Amino acid sequence: MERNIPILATGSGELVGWRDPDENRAWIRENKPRGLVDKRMSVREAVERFVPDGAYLALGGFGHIRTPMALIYEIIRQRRRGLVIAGKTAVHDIDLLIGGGCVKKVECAYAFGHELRGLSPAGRRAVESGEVQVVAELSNAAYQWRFLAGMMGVPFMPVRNMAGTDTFEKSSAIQIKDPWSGKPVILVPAAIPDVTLIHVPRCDRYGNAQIDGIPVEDIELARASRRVLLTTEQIVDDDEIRDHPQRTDIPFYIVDAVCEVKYGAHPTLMPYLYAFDEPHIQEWLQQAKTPQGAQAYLEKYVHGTADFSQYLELVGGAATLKRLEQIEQNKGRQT
Amino acid sequence: MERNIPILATGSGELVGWRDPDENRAWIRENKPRGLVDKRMSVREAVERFVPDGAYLALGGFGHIRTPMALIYEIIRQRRRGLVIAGKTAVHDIDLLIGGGCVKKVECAYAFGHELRGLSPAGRRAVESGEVQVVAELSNAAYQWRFLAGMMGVPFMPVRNMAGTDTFEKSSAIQIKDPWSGKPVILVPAAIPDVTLIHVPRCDRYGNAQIDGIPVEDIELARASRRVLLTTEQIVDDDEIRDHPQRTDIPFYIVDAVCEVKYGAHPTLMPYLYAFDEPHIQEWLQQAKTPQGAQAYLEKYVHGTADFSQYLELVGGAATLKRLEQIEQNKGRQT
Amino acid sequence: MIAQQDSHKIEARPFAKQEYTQAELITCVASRLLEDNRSVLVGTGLPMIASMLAQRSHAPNLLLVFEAGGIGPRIPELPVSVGDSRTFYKAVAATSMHDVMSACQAGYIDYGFLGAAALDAYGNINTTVIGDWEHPKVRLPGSGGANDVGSFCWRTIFIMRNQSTRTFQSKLDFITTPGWISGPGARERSGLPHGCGPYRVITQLAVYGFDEHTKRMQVVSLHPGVTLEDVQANSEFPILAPAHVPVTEPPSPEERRLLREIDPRGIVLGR
Amino acid sequence: MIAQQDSHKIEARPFAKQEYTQAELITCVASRLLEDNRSVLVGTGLPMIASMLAQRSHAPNLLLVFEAGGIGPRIPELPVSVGDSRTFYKAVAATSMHDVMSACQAGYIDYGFLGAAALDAYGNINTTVIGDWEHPKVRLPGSGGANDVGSFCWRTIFIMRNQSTRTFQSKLDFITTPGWISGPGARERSGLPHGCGPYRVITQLAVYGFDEHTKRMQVVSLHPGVTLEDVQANSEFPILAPAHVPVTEPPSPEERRLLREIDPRGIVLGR
Repeated sequence: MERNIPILATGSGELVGWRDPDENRAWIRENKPRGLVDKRMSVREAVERFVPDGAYLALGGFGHIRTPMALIYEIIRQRRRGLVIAGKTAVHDIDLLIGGGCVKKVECAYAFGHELRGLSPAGRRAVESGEVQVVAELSNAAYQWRFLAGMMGVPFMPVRNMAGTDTFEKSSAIQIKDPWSGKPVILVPAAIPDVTLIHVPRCDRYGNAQIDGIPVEDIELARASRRVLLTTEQIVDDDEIRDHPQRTDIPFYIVDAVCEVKYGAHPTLMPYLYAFDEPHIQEWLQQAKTPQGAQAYLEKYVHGTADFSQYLELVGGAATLKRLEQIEQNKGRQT
Repeated sequence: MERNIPILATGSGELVGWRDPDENRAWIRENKPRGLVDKRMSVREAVERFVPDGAYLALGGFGHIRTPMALIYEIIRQRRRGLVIAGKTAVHDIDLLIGGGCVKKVECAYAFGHELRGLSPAGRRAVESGEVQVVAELSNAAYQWRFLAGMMGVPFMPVRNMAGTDTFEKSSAIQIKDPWSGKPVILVPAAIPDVTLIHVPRCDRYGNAQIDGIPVEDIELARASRRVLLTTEQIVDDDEIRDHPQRTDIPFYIVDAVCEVKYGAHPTLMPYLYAFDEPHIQEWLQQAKTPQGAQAYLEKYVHGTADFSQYLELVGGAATLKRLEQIEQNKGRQT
Repeated sequence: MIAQQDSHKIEARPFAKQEYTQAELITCVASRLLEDNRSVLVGTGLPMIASMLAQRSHAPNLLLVFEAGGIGPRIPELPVSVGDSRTFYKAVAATSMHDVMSACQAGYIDYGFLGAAALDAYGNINTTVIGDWEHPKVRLPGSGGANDVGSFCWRTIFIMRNQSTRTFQSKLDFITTPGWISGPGARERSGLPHGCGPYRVITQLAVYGFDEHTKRMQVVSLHPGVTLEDVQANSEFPILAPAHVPVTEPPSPEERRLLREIDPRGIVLGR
Repeated sequence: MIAQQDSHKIEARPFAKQEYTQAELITCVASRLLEDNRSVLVGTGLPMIASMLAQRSHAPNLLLVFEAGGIGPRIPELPVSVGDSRTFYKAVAATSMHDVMSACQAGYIDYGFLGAAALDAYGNINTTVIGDWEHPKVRLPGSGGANDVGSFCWRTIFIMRNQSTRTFQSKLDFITTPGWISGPGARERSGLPHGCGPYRVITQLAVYGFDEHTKRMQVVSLHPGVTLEDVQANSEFPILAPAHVPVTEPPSPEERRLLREIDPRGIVLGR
């Protein structure tokens, strides 16, 4: 074997969220709870305590699926500024945060789009005007594996995508010669979000959380993050969690706050529980076409409401929510 | 960033089971089934078709837990020779294979021991006499992460253990300077077993398998392996698997053979189903103290039986198995 | 997610005098490319419908995989996101992006679908930005899973419903996802997995493949009523063509019946 | 698994005229080291009992983690393997080695237990081979999870029930698992995580720590009736000692009662 491994190429993107593994180990030792502590608190308190201006923030779920909306609205309500967002299939979440003026930078795997629903007016406008800066590019898989490296406490993860593209050139990755195969391989740096927000169907007061359906990348993302704030449809007794320990996707020592918020993913889809609120999503997409419209939406639904329960009343309350439950639950989907 | 990454140290252990990721991708494209194919077959046929002499073999489960004994006995019965064993908490499994004369080389994280039950007479004797060669050392976590790299189709995985020890020196890993932190970091090469044997509580005819309790490292190991042979307590209809898709630990396209073998982990423990057969394990440990004793055991229980059902009769049949079920199931353990 | 930025602009534009729509034709062509007993990483929109059509016609044992974690579902109705609950309904596994992307990287996935704002002669695509990256004219969503599909899947199929000189570009503003990059061997030299890459491009005008020797785009078949001149007039780069160019087989009545079954409300296909 | 090769040699050797056994004393000492609201990676045997004792006395909120995937169980009875069903009975999570070892590597685990065939003055241990690696006199099981424990856990506690010149060695035949390697800064220079390492060694004779300046073993307390001469006579390497050496606190009646509750049949503790 040779004495040196050549570095073949270096991405020019900004290095977002990387931390020295030893520095992060020391932080974890000092700051993460290893005992069972009751972490129940209000969404307001969770955001006040754990989401500072300028934080590197990641959002759980996927696009319009299981998005932690109650926490997102609260961040807007508390007028956080200068956030750096992990654009890992960031869709409705990032669009509202940008509309709310909370965001300064984005590292982009997928953002500024709503899948089939089209582009994001608010997000696009902010980037095109320079209000929000995209500081690096990468792919969905590459972002996920940045979190895997963060979870594992290692400085990087080898990947075989992105080579030969501007996506790599604008990433924070490097390409080296694999010492075994002699072929080029890319190393993506670990990513350690300051704060991650995740909405789950159930957890206990300590934060032992179970997700129904696909966890997407929340297993790795949560473990990679310094602070993890959970909203949950329901807080259950820990005996209920312990009856099915294999179903636990996020263990308590990863978690910093537990907020019970039924319908906390509205207007996004909560698998097995409630469907997208399509008219409400469309209302945002229409309103967001102009800065004034976006502001009007936020004034009405976020700043104009004291908390998520007032918001739920405003979007139609029990009748709307019942309808969304019926759509999702009557389609013959299993639990 | 510098132009080169220094290689700081290189382990002298034999490189076991590494394959060029592209060569393995091509093999997978050609050989792994992507359609639902009925893979049910007898244990005899599975071993005949998929376990050649000299194969690099890994065993699922952990020590005396969920060990794929029916397949192991069959390999001994068919007198396979020259196997290279992944010593990833290899306990009763490897001890019998060594006793049966099937093994030539071992890469060792943990082998030749039975945890609290003591050292393995057969395994130790074979290594000390030179009959079996230990070709490399590593740790449990490092082996697991070799499989993670294999599963991911990347050539290596960074780790932060093993540094400063003879375990590293006798491994196939290398140590480089991390380009981000500037600190030393170890790269373990991917491992791709030729064949992996796993015992599960249930799967369908296509190989969609669910494990109850801890999967240990079987999720990564199965995905890293070229051939995966499953024994299962029960073959269920695929509708039953599809009712709980989140419980699937091993999807069908990873699997090559499905063999229904109730009590297929005997005399090891099958979580929630049956306990260790402690007297039988002790019988092996006593007999294995001499080469003659080990041969007598194998003549009686393996070569002297045509298949696993005859073996089960010989170890006490229904009465023994009922007792083991009661021990495991009456201790108040949950499903 | 698989970038499908164009697929929201869904219009029901029937071909002149023909009974089928553009969307139907494209979907049928895509569907026929998918062989039985193979796997496909599915996006929303037309790729989803094409995959379901393949399953209901010639490829009942086609494995559908979604990047967010759904594997082998029995799709009850059209998903609107590659992560929504329909993508893991009665699935053989509901797992993670790590698991699915690892399977892709390891070589388990045969087909992948991509759409794009723009594409070049080598099948490289741009879904990131129009104009300068630092100061974009139009900011698009970025790679999503597109770079992963283009890097990992054995055969990538592009669906571009709006072929024009604006979308078939000589030089992309940004290469989000690798096609054949700059020609034969370029993928391998760059470090991408060997032996995989762009396979077909399906537009409203024609079906394209890539020349074996140059890896540049060439016509495979022209849709009914379309000429080579039409094709070339709607591309900034020259498109190769063999001596004899066949006509794309239109959707059969059975295919159209199945399409209506799959998308009864015309959500994606229009009507 | 955590190497505990010595722990199968279980004998009930009561100390002269004392009511408690060696095993009980060692277990109680180990238990008292475990602080509440911390986490411990648990092996079978004495470490298991020590951790359970800590939970039932001063550290009810101690988190027990098993390398095979069990996290925070309510142990119904003594497990015989770190993977058996008792290690994830009513656990908060039943997960994988990847998950647990990642948590260790990331810094979530405070304590780890190790046993060994031999140990040196820096707390390096050998569980791989006696004699030459290529041609061993005695082949031992290898690292198992020991190297992982010794590399990742913030504080490693060693239990060695058979301290002698054969087990406390000047030079190990094989360094399986890192202690302080060769002194201050050696772990960091070698590439191991910073700020963690050997914490205590508990034998049948005494409790040891490591000198801050040299990282060599030094006496923390002598078990009742044991002298510094006894300690030194049972070690190949010199053992440091402070001016005043306290006597190890014997098991209290309450601790002994709890031990009988935890291991009623004396499977590990003997009787």
